[in-house]
Amino acid sequence: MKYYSINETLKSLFRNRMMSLASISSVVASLLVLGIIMSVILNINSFSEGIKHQFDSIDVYIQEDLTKNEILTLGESIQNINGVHSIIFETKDQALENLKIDFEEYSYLLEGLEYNPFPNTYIINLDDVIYADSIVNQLKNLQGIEEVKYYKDLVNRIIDLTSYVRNIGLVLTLFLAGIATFIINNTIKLTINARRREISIMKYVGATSWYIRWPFILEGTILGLIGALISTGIIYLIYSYSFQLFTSQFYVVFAAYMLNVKTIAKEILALNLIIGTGIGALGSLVSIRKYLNV
Amino acid sequence: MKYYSINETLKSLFRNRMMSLASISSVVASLLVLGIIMSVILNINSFSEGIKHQFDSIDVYIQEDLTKNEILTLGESIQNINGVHSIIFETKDQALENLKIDFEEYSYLLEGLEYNPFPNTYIINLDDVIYADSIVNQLKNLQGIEEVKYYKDLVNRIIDLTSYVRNIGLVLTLFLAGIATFIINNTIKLTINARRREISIMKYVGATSWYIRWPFILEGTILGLIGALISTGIIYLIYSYSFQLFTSQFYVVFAAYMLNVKTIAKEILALNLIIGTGIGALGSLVSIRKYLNV
Amino acid sequence: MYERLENMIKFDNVTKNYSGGIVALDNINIHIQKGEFVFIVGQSGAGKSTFVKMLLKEEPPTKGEIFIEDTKLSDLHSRRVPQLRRKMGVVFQDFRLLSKKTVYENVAYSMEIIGAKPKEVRKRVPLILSMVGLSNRAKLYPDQLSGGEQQRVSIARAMINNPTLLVADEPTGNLDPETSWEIMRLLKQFNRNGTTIVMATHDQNIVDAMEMRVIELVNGKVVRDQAKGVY
Amino acid sequence: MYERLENMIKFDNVTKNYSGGIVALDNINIHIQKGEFVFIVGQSGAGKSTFVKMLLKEEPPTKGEIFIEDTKLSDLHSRRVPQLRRKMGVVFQDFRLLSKKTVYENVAYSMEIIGAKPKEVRKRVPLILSMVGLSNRAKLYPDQLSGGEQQRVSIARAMINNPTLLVADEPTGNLDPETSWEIMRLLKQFNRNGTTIVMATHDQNIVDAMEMRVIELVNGKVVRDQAKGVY
Ligand SMILES: Nc1ncnc2c1ncn2[C@@H]1O[C@H](COP(=O)(O)OP(=O)(O)OP(=O)(O)O)[C@@H](O)[C@H]1O
Ligand SMILES: Nc1ncnc2c1ncn2[C@@H]1O[C@H](COP(=O)(O)OP(=O)(O)OP(=O)(O)O)[C@@H](O)[C@H]1O
Ligand SMILES: [Mg+2]
Ligand SMILES: [Mg+2]
Repeated sequence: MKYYSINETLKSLFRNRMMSLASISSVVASLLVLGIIMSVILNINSFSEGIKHQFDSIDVYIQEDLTKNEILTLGESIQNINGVHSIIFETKDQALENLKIDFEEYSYLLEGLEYNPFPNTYIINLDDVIYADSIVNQLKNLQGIEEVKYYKDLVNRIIDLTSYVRNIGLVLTLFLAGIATFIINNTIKLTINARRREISIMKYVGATSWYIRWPFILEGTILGLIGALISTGIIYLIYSYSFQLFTSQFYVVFAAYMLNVKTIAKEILALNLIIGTGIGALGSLVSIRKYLNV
Repeated sequence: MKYYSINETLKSLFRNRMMSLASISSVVASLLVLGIIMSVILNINSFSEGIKHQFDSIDVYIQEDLTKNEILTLGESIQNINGVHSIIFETKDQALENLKIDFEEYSYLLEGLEYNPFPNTYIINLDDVIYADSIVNQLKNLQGIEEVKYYKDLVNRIIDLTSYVRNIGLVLTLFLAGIATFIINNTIKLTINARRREISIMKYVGATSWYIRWPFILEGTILGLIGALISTGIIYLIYSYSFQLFTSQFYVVFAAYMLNVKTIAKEILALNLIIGTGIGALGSLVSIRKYLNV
Repeated sequence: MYERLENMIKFDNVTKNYSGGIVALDNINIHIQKGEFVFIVGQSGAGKSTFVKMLLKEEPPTKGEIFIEDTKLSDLHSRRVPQLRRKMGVVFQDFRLLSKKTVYENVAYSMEIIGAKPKEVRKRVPLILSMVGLSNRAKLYPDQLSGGEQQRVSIARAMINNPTLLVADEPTGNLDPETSWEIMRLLKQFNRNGTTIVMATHDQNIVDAMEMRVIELVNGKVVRDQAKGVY
Repeated sequence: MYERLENMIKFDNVTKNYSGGIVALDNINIHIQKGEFVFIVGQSGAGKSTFVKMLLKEEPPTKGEIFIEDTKLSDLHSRRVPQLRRKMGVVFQDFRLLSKKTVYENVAYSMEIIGAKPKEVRKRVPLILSMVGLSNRAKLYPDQLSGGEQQRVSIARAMINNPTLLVADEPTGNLDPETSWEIMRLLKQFNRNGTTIVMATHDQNIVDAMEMRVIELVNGKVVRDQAKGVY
């Protein structure tokens, strides 16, 4: 069997250049959509994950009568619980001050207080919100704790929200990947259909099906590859630009959670290569089929 | 000139049915992406608008020494300010109660209070947040007001957020509409390219360019129209299903702001028809051009 | 019978070069009067089809001028080219049939483009199809026809509008002698009714028997132009 | 000279019907031995090309069996069809050249598919192109060729692999008499070297001069099968 060089394939792509250009640009267009939407989704995910982490803490109120040593021992026990990432000790005075800062406008209310009603507190940072319930349960077994404060409802809601965002995002990504696949495949079908006469002639002069297929598969792969690279490149540029815009100018809140361009580009390049070259090759393989039966 | 019946056009679409099917499905695929993303964007917009409305109120603290009548007169004056939608009167006792409910966990703090530090309050609902500044200014001229509480920063941030969401949404929609246009145009280019021999023959036997163009434009329009209708139909089904899922089962928070299917479907149908049939017709017109020069 | 001599076709120092140094026509000077019947003969690659392409303004000459009924083709605006082509009926060497139209529709199309009434079309198309012996193939598509049948569809299409000029490039190349003669009889009849006929051909027997004007091309040059000539 | 008689082609009660009640071949029985030179003649639409298509397994017969070198075509798995076609060289009536390949590449392709060495290809292709008189057209694409030149490319391609069976459908339809005779000389030489040749043609002069076996088809039926026949 003849050896199909890249050179030969490029020659054929050039001779059918109108078709090649149209195919590549359809590949680029559909992967561009996928990539852009995916980077928005990844950022929304990252944003909602970030928000979640602001709430994934448990406050442990310490009994009034504990000695300094007992408090330290308690701290160590807490630290040993599975899923606890780190703990912070907050004295009752700090707590009151913080409240005054948080609710600035009502601070005059707090001035009227006769005593500091706050307890000393350990604030637990979690490895992940999913450990919260188990940690709360284990805390119950420890001595010296007055009360465990955990904003279960709020945190649950936020977990709901993030998983909702993630699910919608996943569904959208899958949907778009499906559409991109479909459009790329369709485009390849059209280009191969335009060459059906050529294919049938090859068959009539005695070429085997595989001998005919290989160059088409190679061409499809290269079309897909070029399309994937171009679209990733474009996304890289757009994303770098947006990233700079957001981080340097406004919406600093969001920018703090914005994924950097390398992270995004890597994910998208992988996906684009898989879809672009994969469908380029597979689409050619499948589309050529019906024209080989002559 | 011969009268091109729909019948003739359908005949031609049928004779080139492989091409027709591929074109229609590419139209459907790209409009589907546009439609789905648009409905997500429209809903995020609606959600953020909804959130905004929860904060677009101004609290007016009334001086301690006003009589009941004076309070009523003040209320009328406020009501007359441009941009005020409605006002609610909240007594100082209600205010304390509300605070106790809002900050349930600190309610024991409030039990320690010697007197009720809250004033009587008018809560103003705005027609739109944009009136907030002008209303605050006009309130300054009124008698009997102790203080005007308006969470300017927060509201501004939320306005920022919503406009940010709206802008990103708009850019995405335009981008996707552009891509859809591009892909549809590309597909039409490929189908017309496959018929270039046919077109040149028509030219060789003496048909004028317009005589050749019309049927192709008509075919393109019908392909686009069919594609637009199918994609809108699919979006209608997916959206109805999602709507039901969200409103009946979970995420009631979001569902409250979810646009109903009719609103969405109308917008998307309009856009799809414009892009689908428009590009179907225009794309044919433009693509056929270069094959007519023989 | 007295005939006024009117120019139908005039080639004025026409040269056609293709890229790669190929000279397809080399300084051609030809006058063809209205009502003539002219054979263009010559070896494969001599330039016969290029001559036909020039007439149709399918390709522009590299040098020289072509006139059809005193219209200078190089001055003809591209929007007027369809008018030029409608005046001629052309049988192409490669047939050029519309593959997505039936035999009937292919022939009818040429009538429709000049605005013929549907009634007229329905009357005339079956008539001409029966003249070329294809009545029972009207509903088939070109790729369902034999080579000779496709050629005859092409001939029918060229004749359908009673053109003043009929250009036929190798119209009997795929036909058996008997069918060829039938076609020649049709062409002769057309010619008698006033149609100018230019026919490129390789068919020695036909050229010899018809005793018409013969123009011979060799390597793009006219080497012979003979009234009542032979192949 | 003593020749062992071996079956090359055998048609056994072969009938081919197309939709619409068209009978292209009607109960054909033909034996062609190895080394024969056979003309298939008949009017346009008589079934000559259909006969060729059957040999290639391009279309299956409606009834009957076809054998090539004792291989029953209906038993031939579709994966083995390329092997069948490589054994034959075929000149198609509509040429069937690859439009995106040059003349050289079109001919070379047929060598490449059978796994010929590049060196072999580079030697043999120019040789055969010069035999059909196309050395100076090697780099052109089919649509840059004259009708006769395309036909000669098709002939060169059919001959390139020295096939044991050469099937030519109207191989001189677009050629002038001189070039036609050159092609016939080539075919004769091939035949002398042992290649079986089946040629569908309308060219009366050629058939009459060659004095080979002639099979005449009328409406899909064999009406004549004559050794050293005339048209
Ligand atoms: N587009 C083109 N590019 C390059 N060369 C061309 C092109 N078209 C035609 N030629 C060359 O011009 C020459 C004349 O071609 P033409 O088709 O006029 O020959 P012809 O007399 O009709 O021959 P035939 O009898 O074989 O049909 C040929 O040698 C051909 O190779
Ligand atoms: N796919 C098809 N569908 C219907 N009819 C067909 C088809 N292919 C061929 N025919 C018919 O079969 C008959 C025989 O065709 P064939 O091509 O064998 O003729 P031929 O002898 O080669 O004629 P020619 O000399 O004109 O090439 C013709 O009348 C043709 O119309
Ligand atoms: Mg020619
Ligand atoms: Mg035939």
